[in-house]
Amino acid sequence: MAQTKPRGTRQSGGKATATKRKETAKASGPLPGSLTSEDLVDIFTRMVLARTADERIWALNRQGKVPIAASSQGHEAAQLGSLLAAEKDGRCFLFPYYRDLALKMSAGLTPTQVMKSFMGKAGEPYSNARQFPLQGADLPNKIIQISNVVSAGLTQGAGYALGCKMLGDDTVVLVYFGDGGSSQGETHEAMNFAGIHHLPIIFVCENNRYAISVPQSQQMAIDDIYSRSASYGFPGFAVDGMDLIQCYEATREAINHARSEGPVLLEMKVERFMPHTTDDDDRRYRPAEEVEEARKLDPVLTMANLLIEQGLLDQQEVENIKARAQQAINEATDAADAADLPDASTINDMVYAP
Amino acid sequence: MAQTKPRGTRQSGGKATATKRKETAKASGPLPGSLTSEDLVDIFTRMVLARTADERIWALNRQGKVPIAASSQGHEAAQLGSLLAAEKDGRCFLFPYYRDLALKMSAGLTPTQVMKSFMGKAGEPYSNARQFPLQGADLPNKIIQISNVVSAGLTQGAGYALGCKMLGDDTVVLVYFGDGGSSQGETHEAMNFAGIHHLPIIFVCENNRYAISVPQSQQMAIDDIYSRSASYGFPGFAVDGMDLIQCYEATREAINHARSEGPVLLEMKVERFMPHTTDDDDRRYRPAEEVEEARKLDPVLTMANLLIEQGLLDQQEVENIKARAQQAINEATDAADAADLPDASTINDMVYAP
Amino acid sequence: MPVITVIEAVRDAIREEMRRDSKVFVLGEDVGKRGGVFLATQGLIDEFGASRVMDAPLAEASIMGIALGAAFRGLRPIPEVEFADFVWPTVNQLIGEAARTCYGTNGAVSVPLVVRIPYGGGIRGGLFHSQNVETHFFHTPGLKVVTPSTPYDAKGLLKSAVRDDNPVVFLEHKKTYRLVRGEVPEGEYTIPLGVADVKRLGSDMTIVSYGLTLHYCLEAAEQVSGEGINVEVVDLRTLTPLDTETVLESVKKTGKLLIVHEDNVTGGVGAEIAALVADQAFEYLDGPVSRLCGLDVPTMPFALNLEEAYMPDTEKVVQALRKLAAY
Amino acid sequence: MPVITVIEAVRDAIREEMRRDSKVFVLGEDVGKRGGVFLATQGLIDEFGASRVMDAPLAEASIMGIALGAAFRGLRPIPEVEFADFVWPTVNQLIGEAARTCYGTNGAVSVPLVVRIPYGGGIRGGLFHSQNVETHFFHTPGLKVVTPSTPYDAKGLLKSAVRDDNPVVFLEHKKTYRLVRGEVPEGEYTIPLGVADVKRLGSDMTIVSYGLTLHYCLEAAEQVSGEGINVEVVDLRTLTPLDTETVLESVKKTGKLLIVHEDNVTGGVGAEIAALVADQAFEYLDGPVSRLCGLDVPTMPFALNLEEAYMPDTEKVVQALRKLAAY
Ligand SMILES: Cc1ncc(C[n+]2csc(CCOP(=O)(O)OP(=O)(O)O)c2C)c(N)n1
Ligand SMILES: Cc1ncc(C[n+]2csc(CCOP(=O)(O)OP(=O)(O)O)c2C)c(N)n1
Ligand SMILES: [Mg+2]
Ligand SMILES: [Mg+2]
Repeated sequence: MAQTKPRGTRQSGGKATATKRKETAKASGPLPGSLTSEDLVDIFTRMVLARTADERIWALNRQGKVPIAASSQGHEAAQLGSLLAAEKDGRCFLFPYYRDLALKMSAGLTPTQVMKSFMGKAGEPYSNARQFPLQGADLPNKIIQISNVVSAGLTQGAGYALGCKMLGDDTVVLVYFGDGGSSQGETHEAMNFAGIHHLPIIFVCENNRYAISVPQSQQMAIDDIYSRSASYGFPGFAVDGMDLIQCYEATREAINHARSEGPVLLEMKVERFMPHTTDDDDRRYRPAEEVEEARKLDPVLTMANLLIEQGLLDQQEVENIKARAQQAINEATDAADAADLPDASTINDMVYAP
Repeated sequence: MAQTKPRGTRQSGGKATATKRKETAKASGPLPGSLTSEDLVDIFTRMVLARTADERIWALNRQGKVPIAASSQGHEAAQLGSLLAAEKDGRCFLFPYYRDLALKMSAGLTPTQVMKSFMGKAGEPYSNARQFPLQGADLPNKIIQISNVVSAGLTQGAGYALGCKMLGDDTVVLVYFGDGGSSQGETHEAMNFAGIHHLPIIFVCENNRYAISVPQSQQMAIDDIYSRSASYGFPGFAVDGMDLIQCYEATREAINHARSEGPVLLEMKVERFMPHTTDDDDRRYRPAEEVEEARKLDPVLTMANLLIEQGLLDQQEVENIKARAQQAINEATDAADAADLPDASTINDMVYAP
Repeated sequence: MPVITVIEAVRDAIREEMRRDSKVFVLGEDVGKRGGVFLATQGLIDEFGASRVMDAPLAEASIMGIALGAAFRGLRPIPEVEFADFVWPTVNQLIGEAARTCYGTNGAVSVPLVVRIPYGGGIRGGLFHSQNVETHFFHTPGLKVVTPSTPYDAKGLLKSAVRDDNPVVFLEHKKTYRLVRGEVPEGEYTIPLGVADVKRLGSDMTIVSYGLTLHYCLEAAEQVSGEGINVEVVDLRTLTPLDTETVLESVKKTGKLLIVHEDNVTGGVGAEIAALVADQAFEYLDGPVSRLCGLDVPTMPFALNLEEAYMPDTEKVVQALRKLAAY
Repeated sequence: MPVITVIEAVRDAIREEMRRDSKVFVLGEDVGKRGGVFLATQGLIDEFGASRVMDAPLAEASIMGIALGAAFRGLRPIPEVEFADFVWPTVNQLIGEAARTCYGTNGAVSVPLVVRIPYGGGIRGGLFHSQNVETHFFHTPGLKVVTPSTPYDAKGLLKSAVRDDNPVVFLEHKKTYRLVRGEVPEGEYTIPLGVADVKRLGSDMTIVSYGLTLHYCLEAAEQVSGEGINVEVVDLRTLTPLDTETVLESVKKTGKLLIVHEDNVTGGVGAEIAALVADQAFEYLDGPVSRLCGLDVPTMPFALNLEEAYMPDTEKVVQALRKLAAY
């Protein structure tokens, strides 16, 4: 990627993927050499676990046990493809956003930690239940997400990348945001600053074409968010965010570029399968058929097909993986349900650092 | 312009002018049919008057009579070329910025009003001396500039354009800002919104390559600000901001486009002849030769040469125009100096509209 | 009289004002087909169309700046900030520009807009969906600030706000939206900005409050009345203009004052009420001016018990009243 | 001891801290070759280079957000907001994010940054170059707020602020920059945050102030001392943490309190001081708690006489003291 022009090829690349999208639940082979079959089975297993947790959390909300949740269903290929590339690189730091459940969970949390998080119980890993689920910081897994204020993490990610550069380490920062986040002034400012100083940062846009109910056409007068990288003097491109392999490859290239040359804007065209959050009712603004169509591209399905095609798993093994996930989430749910609330006497602690 | 692609020709247009720039103090002939010789002599006369006032204000600052001033010296061709196009159109509303002295003065103020403004005297036309000189509103001349907060006027201008569209009038709004202003998040948000709703608005960027002391290279990773219009789905182009005729023509085209189709980003490449404000000392950060070079492109000189070439004025008439300007500014300065301060008992008035 | 909720009162007020004046329009995130995340604008797009019920891109600074510009042109925008927690990007336009427009143009330009802001906690919103932001606007001359507590007040005050030629920050407590029901007359009515409402008459001490906590204060006053403590409860309703007369009159009558609000105690609105009384009702005070307000932590955490630990509630008000009575 | 100005004290403090700790760096508009519009960073780029004295694009929100991110990584940024009037775009990061980072990560992440903000008027700044903004940060738990009035305090407090692991809003009054001179020791020293300074001992009444107006208070105290009015003057120095003890002790001793600040009176810092005293020193008060503060207009206008009409000054303080003494 280092050789390609900021715009040129990548824009056509973007268009290409944009059209390739609508076909089937097939993933793009051949597999990249940098991925072993173990990698693929493992990431699929994590994807299934995240999906199972996601579905359970939604159900628990309806039972009144989870106050609020944002689902990553439909975004898993994008989140886990980029996570896999970051893991393999081993020198990345992540600033995800509130929809990145699959990413945050798969980055190293136990199912019980995740369920505690959504139930607001003691031991919640990001903030000990002071914040919305999985919001705050998970430093062991090199993740910070202070808030769910849209795009607030972008300038912070740029600052973190600046800090890494100043200290001379070779970290690459990945910041995640949605199509809605692209409208925020801070998004412009973060990219502009990153471009000026050639920061080691990747702006990952999970574009599902909706900001809650507002469709992309009411958010911007363009089709491709990645093309805005031209305004900041660095490359941008789009990939099929429903295709984990594409997302992995693109992120891997982007990491190399970011470390050697500077920022990349990476748009992943994804689909939101669920309403915006458990508080939302998407029937008010979104045609049911659109969601049905989208579900045909379910990344879990796509990955399963790929693994079976490639002879890495058979149907039975796929079922076993799903069964084990159900089992794990059942146990985690019970454990979280039984867990204590945080100690109320800590309410005044940590307003200031000691 | 309506037929041209958002980028294509205009970008090359931008480059062309960017290169044409460095040559001489010659303006681009032939003259556009839409301009009469009276127009040209008149606008030149107003330019000379504004320049004379500008120089006097600076001198008065050194005498302690003017607390603060931002000079438009070097920006006059851009400001008056666009003003002339707006005047001839007759249906434009302007949101200038703090450097637009030549524009605000030439839009219809008397020299005395201007001098009162800089001395903070009663009768100041924009705010009755509650604000910095010529800041607030000059509704008789269809101008609003609430503040000198960089880029605060851009979303306001877009909102004003939206309002005009809602009320079904055919006003075109011109908002002015500098290269520094292009970095602000609100600039991105204003252009994005204008693009979505095809608002009748022109974003006029007076690019003098400095935000106080910060050179363009430390403000952005690109050369041409106009190219950012591509991020918002509308056309953008650059003109030689030292050439009044070019600025007039480009603005005229932009007005037609804005009224019929929507926003335009118009970058005028200008030169700042003076320090940022009377409080600044540009020797700290700017090579003296750069300013000398720039002054060879003085729009007052350029316009005079053009008018003489075209046989519209002779050298003597040019001198007479300058002499009359001196006379007018002398009288205005005396009048403003003798004028009262505003009535201090009004301090609590107009916090709220009645 | 029909009994409705606060959110219905807000919706009715917006609809009536949009019908009355074609210059009134709504701009915000998800206000269109979605009807707003709290359904404050539900159905309006069907009646008034997408040009008067306009979905905005996710960019609060521009929502406010565009509303300002439209107001300059003579429209009467009702921008919505989806949650108070997201108001910060707007303050450059709201505190910096809107509040200074009339003053800074010596009256030539005014800003007839109402920014609606759902605020406050007790709804498991955690640190970024619970914030109280009233103090920042209360401390900004040039803005008017409204904080209704009941459906009747919400409707009457919102209609007045829309007709006011100044920028009005209209703060709707999220927990009152569906929790608080009340009678609202069928016909047209308005409530003037700047007039507090004595929601309970009493003689022994005065409570000054507004918004959600006002209801806890009324419950607490009821409880202690059994103990022979006779409490007057003043609902400020609008913070700016502040009805200092009603507050001072009540305190001069009772001699004791308890101020209750959900916002952080330090530097909150309650501090100004206390300062006002300590200056202008000093001779009448029979006891220390007390405040029962939100803790000085950023805002209430997400966990149920932590949220409860932060929030003033009826029981806490009762304790404070007993303490003040015992003084 | 050498006598220097406030701006020199600020510059010395930054330079010394940058020499002491390579993680300290400056980020802001024109801080590089220009040395800052007030020359607070003059010469620093020559000593520390452009990577530690970094010119930022004209985008305050990003200046603050980038400072936060760098702080997360372990650096100790000193972002500068060129004028307080331009702080609004930063508050999403400063009030929304920075103030909640330590609390919202349960202590896992802290934000060791100092945002320097030249503020205040009396310098013909008009409506957009004169603003007082302290109250907004004073009302934000999670932030510390410093408002020095002298070169000695400015240097000692700024050095402490840089070493503090929390986000500190460091407010430098523009008019004090060159107007106020004072002795500053050669060697290393710091002044702890949260400790007020009794700048004048007295017995008849207490003045609480900070920043520029502190100097008017001292002059006024001197003037009325001739009339046998013996005034104690407390300089808060830091607004958060607030040194309530020193304030309460002084008022308990004198029995009378005048609060003076330049910021708008309604809902200002003075309101909290008054509320504190009306609650915790109630029994000791011999007179109404008075405030002499900025008028409730957006801020001081540009015209010389209008600016003077807004600003508290020595003469106005003298009048207020005489009034309070006569009570
Ligand atoms: C600054 C801000 N404004 C509004 C909101 C409320 N809100 C939460 S998510 C959201 C839509 C975000 O859409 P997008 O960025 O596309 O992400 P997606 O949810 O589609 O993944 C909105 C408006 C917010 N959290 N922050
Ligand atoms: C939001 C904001 N930040 C900082 C300033 C201080 N300031 C005034 S003008 C200026 C530079 C503006 O440069 P540019 O936009 O290029 O306009 P120019 O002065 O060059 O015409 C700065 C930083 C301001 N007025 N507003
Ligand atoms: Mg989206
Ligand atoms: Mg410039």
